Amino acid sequence: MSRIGVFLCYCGSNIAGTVDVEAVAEMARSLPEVVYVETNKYTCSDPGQEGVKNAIIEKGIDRVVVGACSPRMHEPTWRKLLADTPVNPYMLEVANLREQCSWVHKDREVATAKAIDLVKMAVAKVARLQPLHSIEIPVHKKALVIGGGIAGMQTALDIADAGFQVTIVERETSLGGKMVMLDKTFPTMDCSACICTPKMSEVGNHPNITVKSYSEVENVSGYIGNFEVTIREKAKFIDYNLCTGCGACETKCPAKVTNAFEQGMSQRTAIYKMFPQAVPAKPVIDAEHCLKLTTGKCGVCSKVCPTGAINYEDEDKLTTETYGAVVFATGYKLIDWKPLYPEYGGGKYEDVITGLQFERLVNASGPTEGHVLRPSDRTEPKSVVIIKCVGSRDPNKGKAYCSRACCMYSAKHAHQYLDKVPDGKCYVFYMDVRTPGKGYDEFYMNTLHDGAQYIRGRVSKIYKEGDKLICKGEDTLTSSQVTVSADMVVLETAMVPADGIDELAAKFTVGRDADSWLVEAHAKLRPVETNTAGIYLAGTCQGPKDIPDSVCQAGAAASKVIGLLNKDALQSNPQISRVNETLCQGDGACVNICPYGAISIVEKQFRENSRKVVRPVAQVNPGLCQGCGACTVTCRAGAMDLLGYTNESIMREVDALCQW
Amino acid sequence: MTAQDTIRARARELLESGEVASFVGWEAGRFANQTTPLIISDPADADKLVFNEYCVNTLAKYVRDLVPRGKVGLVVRGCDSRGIVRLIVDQVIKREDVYLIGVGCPGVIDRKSGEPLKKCTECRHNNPVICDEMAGDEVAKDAPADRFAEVREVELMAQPERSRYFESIYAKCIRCYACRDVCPCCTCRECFVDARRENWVGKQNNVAENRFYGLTRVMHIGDRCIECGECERVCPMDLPLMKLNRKVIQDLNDLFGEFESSMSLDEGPEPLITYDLADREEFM
Amino acid sequence: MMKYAYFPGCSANTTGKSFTVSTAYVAEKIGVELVEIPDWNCCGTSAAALTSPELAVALPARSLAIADRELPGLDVVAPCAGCYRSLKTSLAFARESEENRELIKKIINAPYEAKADVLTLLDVLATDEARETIAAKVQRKLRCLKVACYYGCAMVRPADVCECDNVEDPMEMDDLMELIGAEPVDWAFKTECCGAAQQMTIPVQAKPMIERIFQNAVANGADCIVTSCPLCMLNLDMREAEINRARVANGLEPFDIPCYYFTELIGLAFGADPDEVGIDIHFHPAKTLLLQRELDALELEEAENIARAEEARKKAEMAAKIAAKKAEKAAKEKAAKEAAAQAAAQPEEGKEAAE
Amino acid sequence: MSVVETNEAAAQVPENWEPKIIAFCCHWCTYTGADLAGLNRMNYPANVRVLRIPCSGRMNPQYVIEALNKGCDGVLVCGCHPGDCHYVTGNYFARRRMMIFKRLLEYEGLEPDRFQVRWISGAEAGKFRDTVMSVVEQVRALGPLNLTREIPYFELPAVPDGEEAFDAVPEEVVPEEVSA
Repeated sequence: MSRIGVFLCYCGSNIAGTVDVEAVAEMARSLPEVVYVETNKYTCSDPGQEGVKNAIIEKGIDRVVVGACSPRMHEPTWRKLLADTPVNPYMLEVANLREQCSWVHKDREVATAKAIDLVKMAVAKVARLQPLHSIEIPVHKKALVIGGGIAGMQTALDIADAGFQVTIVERETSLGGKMVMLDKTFPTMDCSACICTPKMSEVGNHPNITVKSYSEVENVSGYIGNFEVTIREKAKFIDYNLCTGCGACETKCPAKVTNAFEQGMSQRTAIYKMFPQAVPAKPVIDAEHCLKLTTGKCGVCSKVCPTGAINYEDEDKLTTETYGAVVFATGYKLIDWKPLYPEYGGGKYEDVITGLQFERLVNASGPTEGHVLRPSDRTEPKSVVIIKCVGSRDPNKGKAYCSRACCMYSAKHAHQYLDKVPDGKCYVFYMDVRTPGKGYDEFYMNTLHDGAQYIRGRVSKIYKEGDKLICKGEDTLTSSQVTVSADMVVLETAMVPADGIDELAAKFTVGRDADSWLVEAHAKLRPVETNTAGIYLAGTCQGPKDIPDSVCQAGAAASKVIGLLNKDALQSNPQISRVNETLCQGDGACVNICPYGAISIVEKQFRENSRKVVRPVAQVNPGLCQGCGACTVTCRAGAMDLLGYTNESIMREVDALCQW
Repeated sequence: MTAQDTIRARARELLESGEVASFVGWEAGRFANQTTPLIISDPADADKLVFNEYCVNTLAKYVRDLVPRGKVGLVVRGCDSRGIVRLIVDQVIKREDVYLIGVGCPGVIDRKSGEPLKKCTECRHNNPVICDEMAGDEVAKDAPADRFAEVREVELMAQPERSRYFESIYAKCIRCYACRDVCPCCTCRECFVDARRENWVGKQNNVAENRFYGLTRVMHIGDRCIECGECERVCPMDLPLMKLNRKVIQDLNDLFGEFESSMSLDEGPEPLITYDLADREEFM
Repeated sequence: MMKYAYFPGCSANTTGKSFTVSTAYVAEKIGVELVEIPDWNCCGTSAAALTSPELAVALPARSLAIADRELPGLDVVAPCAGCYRSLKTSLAFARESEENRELIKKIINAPYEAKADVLTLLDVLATDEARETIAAKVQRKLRCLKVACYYGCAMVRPADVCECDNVEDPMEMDDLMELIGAEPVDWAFKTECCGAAQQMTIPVQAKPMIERIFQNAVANGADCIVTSCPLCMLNLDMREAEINRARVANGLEPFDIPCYYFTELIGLAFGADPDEVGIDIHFHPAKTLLLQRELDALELEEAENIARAEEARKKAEMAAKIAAKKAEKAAKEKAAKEAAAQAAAQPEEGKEAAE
Repeated sequence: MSVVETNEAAAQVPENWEPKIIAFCCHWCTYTGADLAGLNRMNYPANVRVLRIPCSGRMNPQYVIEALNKGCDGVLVCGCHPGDCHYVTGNYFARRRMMIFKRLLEYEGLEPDRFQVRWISGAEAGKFRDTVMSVVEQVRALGPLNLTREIPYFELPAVPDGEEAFDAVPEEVVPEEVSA
């Protein structure tokens, strides 16, 4: 038999103005198991709270109903109050007499009747609640950053500067991401490499940062404060302790491979550094193309290596470590426009290039040493067409969203082209020009002054006649058809999430939207957190962004991580799912439905009918479970129940209500 | 060799070699048009096994209680095999717990009427969906009767009529739980109706509690039902239970795409424990 | 034997006569039986949709329903691209839902279950079976003829209705042309609109659409345009002279690029006389080019024959030389061997003698 | 429902009858929206009592059956809009389950308006009020639910296609006893 105390609040006249609180109290006294009822002008005030405490001690109350404002307002207050009393903070139910009763009804009689029901429901529920206890979750003071682009590097630096250990996992052979491929950055036209490479070396040299290049996340388990992550470091075939990065091997390697860093516009060797300023500044061997590794013949690099660092026997290495927090900074790639836009030649024409290819073409360290030369015949294009929104804002063919950065970098491309080819003509086909940013619109205006011709409309077809690319399109401002004969066409293609994001996010149970961008916990108020506690987002993995926005978000994610790692332990939410192992059949329907991967099926030994039986049962990870209760509904036997909102307590509430 | 001969021979071999501890099939009943399920563990009993058009019982559920005593051999038709798939997917037994002798089944005959049993005229899978070996050939499938015809019939009734119709069903139900006991989807360690939990489900036999049982039963098995029709066949009050199961199955098919439960061991999650972002939206 | 229900369309016996004649010729040669749908009616083309969307789906459905009923089990072939698009659109609509079929049934007042598929003539001729037969029946390869295969807009669009996976660059006709020895050129206007619908109403916009097609074909080295749509054919063939007049007035070179139906060329390859497959009734003179290319092909063949003979002669010469060299070498070796044997025998003899 | 029956039902409505409706609301969206309606002093009928659950994914169909069995005239289930679930996917599962369950209840003869599901966000106080008002009005128009609880003493109509239980073996099938 429980001893329930009911505390009803007047809330000045907020509740008492419409609800006859004393009548409610009178009714409450008649309810079974209620041993004490008190009304108060302001229960949440200091004297009000003191009164509750005293009553609990004096009357030997073991569970509490508060009839006052919404639990969303003061439930934490009451829990805190109960923590100082013998009553467990979770032996509490709040009847919402203000927001959902007195404030929305005018008729005193009706409102009082409803208040009575709400208190009845609360009493019915509280009578069968069980005491719940938080557990302490230790926090491993180490962070993992996935992705070594500008967002990942910035996050790592900020966390490391705060004194915590950080590991960066980078899939490519060097840090730098997309930013280091760019030539200049808008709107200031800083050289991208000049501002990115110092960050790379700062990361590479930071005492608190471990860079795992050419590595990927293999496996994850655990939860906030305790993510156990296995990282696969792909075989580099080079002993980095011996290698000095002299580059002798690269000059002698006979194999030639298309250079992905230069967007396929030049060739590299099979033993290679991604680019000269790579961090780590040491090469790897591309096992797919190395003659020694594929045919067994060659071995030139090991002959020329002065330190004997080459090891053809090298294998992938797996390491497992525990991290307190994880930051996704996995970035983006450009959409593969070729299958989507056959009307642009679908890749048939060599001189129809992407924006990233153009970046390499104008880059002084790129394949043409900064001269704008079209790929097909290495001549200087005298007219260039830039097409924006290729794959963006095009739900029929590509993506419905705006890729955000393209308006600015297409203006930059136009500006750069006109700068390098003063007698050239540049036409930009656009849908809208969106330049909301500091100095952005000024930059766009300058490009117009440079002489770029902006034509509002899409290009419907690109075809070749002679050595000219004919672009047919519409000028929607004059409603006329336009045909431009160009030497080169630059497609400003949409950003899409990096390859493999679906698998990676699934490992961490991070949500993705329909386009596979990672989903933040709240679009406005929790933009860098995810719905899985302890996992944060930085940069374009969350959606298209430019560099300043990525860096901004990286800093925000870092501050969240620092806040978490500063704690020694976390208090878990005790209102989570619990398995009744006697009833659990282990069929795993709950595993399927859990959005957090908090439930697993384990084989356990039981003694049943005087026999030892091993059978599968569900197990809830208290660090991962957030208490949504979706699993409880899938459990036909009712083996899974949600503490604080048990099947029984909800049924009791329904029954209490039906007696009205 | 007839399928029955093969079954007998193989059952004897399996029991003799010790590969299975028990074997489940049918034996002849008192009358020629009658059979009962038979569980044997002595190879000498193998000749009692029969297989004919009166084998009305579906065997899968018997396996559950036999598995703790060792591997079970059993004869499976389409319905039995889907029951076995269900039990395996629901982790009640493991695949290696059973040895399945498949047999094609053209449908069985109702002993009372001499007509094919209703569940068989609607059957879409005459041959086993899994088995270790086949006794005899697969049978060709006749076009089955429209399994949703009875659902549509009810849907065409006016609302008050439907309400009275189901009320009459619930009033007639005696809560014997035969439908549950025979169902291969009902494998909870403790059924919710047996649970002694306050406010969970009442034990009274009245329309309200019977409705609670009936509706909950359908929600529990709807997306896993193998449509063997046994619940309806065993009901001593002859309640048309498949009208409820099939309603859910029909809606699942209509709303979330073609789906038949328990057709293979590696099929994806059932429709109610998964979702699609593009699901129909009716609740805006 | 391949058998299809045949929907001729209203151009069949008027502007598209050549297409009908050549289709019949080719079909007969390769053993494709085309059974005309009894009492078929106009497909409605783009005009019906302007009147009412229901009419646009019901008109073609009536003919399809007759085909289903009278010619059960046969798929429907519509050679005209416009007919094909109308029929296909109606079919897609009917297959979409039960309600749609009910609507159609109500309008056409006849049973209709949308059973038969709708095919283009290209679909029919591009099957492996048909291609094999075509390859076997070719008597005269149309060598030296550079063709720009022009599919037109209606056969591929809307892409989801026409189940076309390569709207910009279809290849079925190109493959057929290769099969009969012609050289398809890679060009950019395979499925571009020829502006047929607007030629009367907005000629200022529509004329350049034709001109661009000719221009791109010529720029990519084509001798002629090969089409599968009677309306495209009419439009291009009939208006070439008009466009040339305008070009000459503007000081531009006129085009001389005849147009053919792909069936006409296949017929020619099968050994037909041009008049037999309807090439005599084109607007733009169409026979000269064929004769010229036939001549070119013969000359080419002659040159090839000479080259081949020369090659064979050289080969024989070389072979003879090699044989001579080999014989010489063998003789030398033999002589050397004999000499060695003699030398070996001699000392023995000497030894013997010495003893 | 035929006109005659409607009149009959209306005739049975007791005087001063008020519909009883229970609303299961998810804590993060609809409960918040209901609070906001209070904060804005919106006015709506008091016939609805809100029962807080953490997520619409927690909504077990059994609660609905219980409520209807025990005398509620209508049930409303509310959650976050799809895509906005605080627990990421809870309402997607709820959407499927409730769609099936609603169809099942209607199949068994429940009027569609008596069981409704709505997505109401934390900002949609107005939608919460409008939904409550419309549900109350719809249920009021339907009258009391009065599901049969006890097995009636009078004769119920026979289950249409159910044969009599325990009937004898029909004559035309001649049972042949198997010789032992």
